[in-house]
Amino acid sequence: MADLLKIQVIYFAKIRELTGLTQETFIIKKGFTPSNVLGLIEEKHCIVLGVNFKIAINDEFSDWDFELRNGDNLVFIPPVTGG
Amino acid sequence: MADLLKIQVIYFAKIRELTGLTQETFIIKKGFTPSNVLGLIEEKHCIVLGVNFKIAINDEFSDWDFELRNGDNLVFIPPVTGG
Amino acid sequence: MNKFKITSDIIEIETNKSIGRGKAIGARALFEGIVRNSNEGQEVIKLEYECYESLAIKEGNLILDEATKQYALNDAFCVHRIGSLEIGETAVIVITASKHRDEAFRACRYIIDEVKIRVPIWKKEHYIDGESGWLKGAG
Amino acid sequence: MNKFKITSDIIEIETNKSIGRGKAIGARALFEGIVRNSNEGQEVIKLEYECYESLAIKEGNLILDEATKQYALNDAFCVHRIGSLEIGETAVIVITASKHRDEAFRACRYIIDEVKIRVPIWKKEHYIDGESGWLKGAG
Repeated sequence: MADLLKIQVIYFAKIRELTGLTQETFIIKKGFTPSNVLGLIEEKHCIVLGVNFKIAINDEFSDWDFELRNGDNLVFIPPVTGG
Repeated sequence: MADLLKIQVIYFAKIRELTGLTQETFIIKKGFTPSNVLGLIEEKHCIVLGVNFKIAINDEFSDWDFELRNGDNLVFIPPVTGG
Repeated sequence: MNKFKITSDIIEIETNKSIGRGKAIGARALFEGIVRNSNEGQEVIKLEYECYESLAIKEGNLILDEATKQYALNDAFCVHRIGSLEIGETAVIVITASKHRDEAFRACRYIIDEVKIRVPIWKKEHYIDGESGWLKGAG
Repeated sequence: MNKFKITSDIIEIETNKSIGRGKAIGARALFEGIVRNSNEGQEVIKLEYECYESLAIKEGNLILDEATKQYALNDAFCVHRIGSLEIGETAVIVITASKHRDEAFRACRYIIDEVKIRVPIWKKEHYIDGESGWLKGAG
């Protein structure tokens, strides 16, 4: 269990509709990045999401290669279209 | 009387305060321009107005050398400061 | 279509909320010019605006027409207050409406800039020391 | 100072009329983004906005702070509506207040431009043919 982490992924907009979920818990290996998690999501839901996202971790903008920690909240942010 | 014209001059803002009038009638010679009329005003009221005005005749912008006609309404427009 | 107005009443945004409504409109820009408490280092206590109304309305509408054509506006409106105004009161409002925001913003700016140099309205400031003066303007 | 707001209520200009009041303020610019009846040739019947609220508020306030510093504003405010909106309803309002008009205009434009590319809000359009879609955005 020492090198397994539990993270929460929150879904918005198109990803929410594609997964049919507003959020989902993943158990990941230590060293996993948002990039790895996106791969898990695509695999699990049999969807192709591409890479046109920004990353937020715990409500802060972050990077694709950020090393996730136990308890992190991860959001893949599609290009925004407000206003 | 054939070569005398009656015109109305309407005063606004600083000129109104300097002349103490809102309007004034002038009998002028045929051929007179707004430029000539300004001279008459300065002489009559013992004031110096300068030339920093636009000219309106009958509510249309006009020129300093426009030849005035009988019954014309003439306005000297100081630089505007609205807004 | 007389969209440029002169008024001696207090200008409220609410009374102009019907301007620029229409199903094709995606952007509305509004500018308010307000009487502030100082100008060029002097403390202002109130303002008076005087207007050559017939020419002001003609020139104001010409400016609105220019902006409407130039920026393909759905609507354009301007009202300027005259008479005695207190600090904080609105002297002028410009409203523009268009499909996209770029046009609404640029047209709104164009209208207020042109109104301030072309429409015959004059401002007299009353200062705290009891003095007063007609502003000189850009001309 | 939390000046960026997200709401599911109808946005009325009146409810925001206290924004940008102060004796030193000479100019106030207001922008309204409105749901219009067409986009890229398709007839839109309504819109839905979805929002990642905690980050949206954080990023929105950051934008307002940037504008306030950059343009020496006296006040800056933005409210964005979410949920289901009808044609003609206001999706977003930006208000800026400053001493002179140049700053108010430029800051207002800066804020709406940045909000539209940085604040995590997404728009889904519903078309007259029964179809619907999330817009792709500039990214």
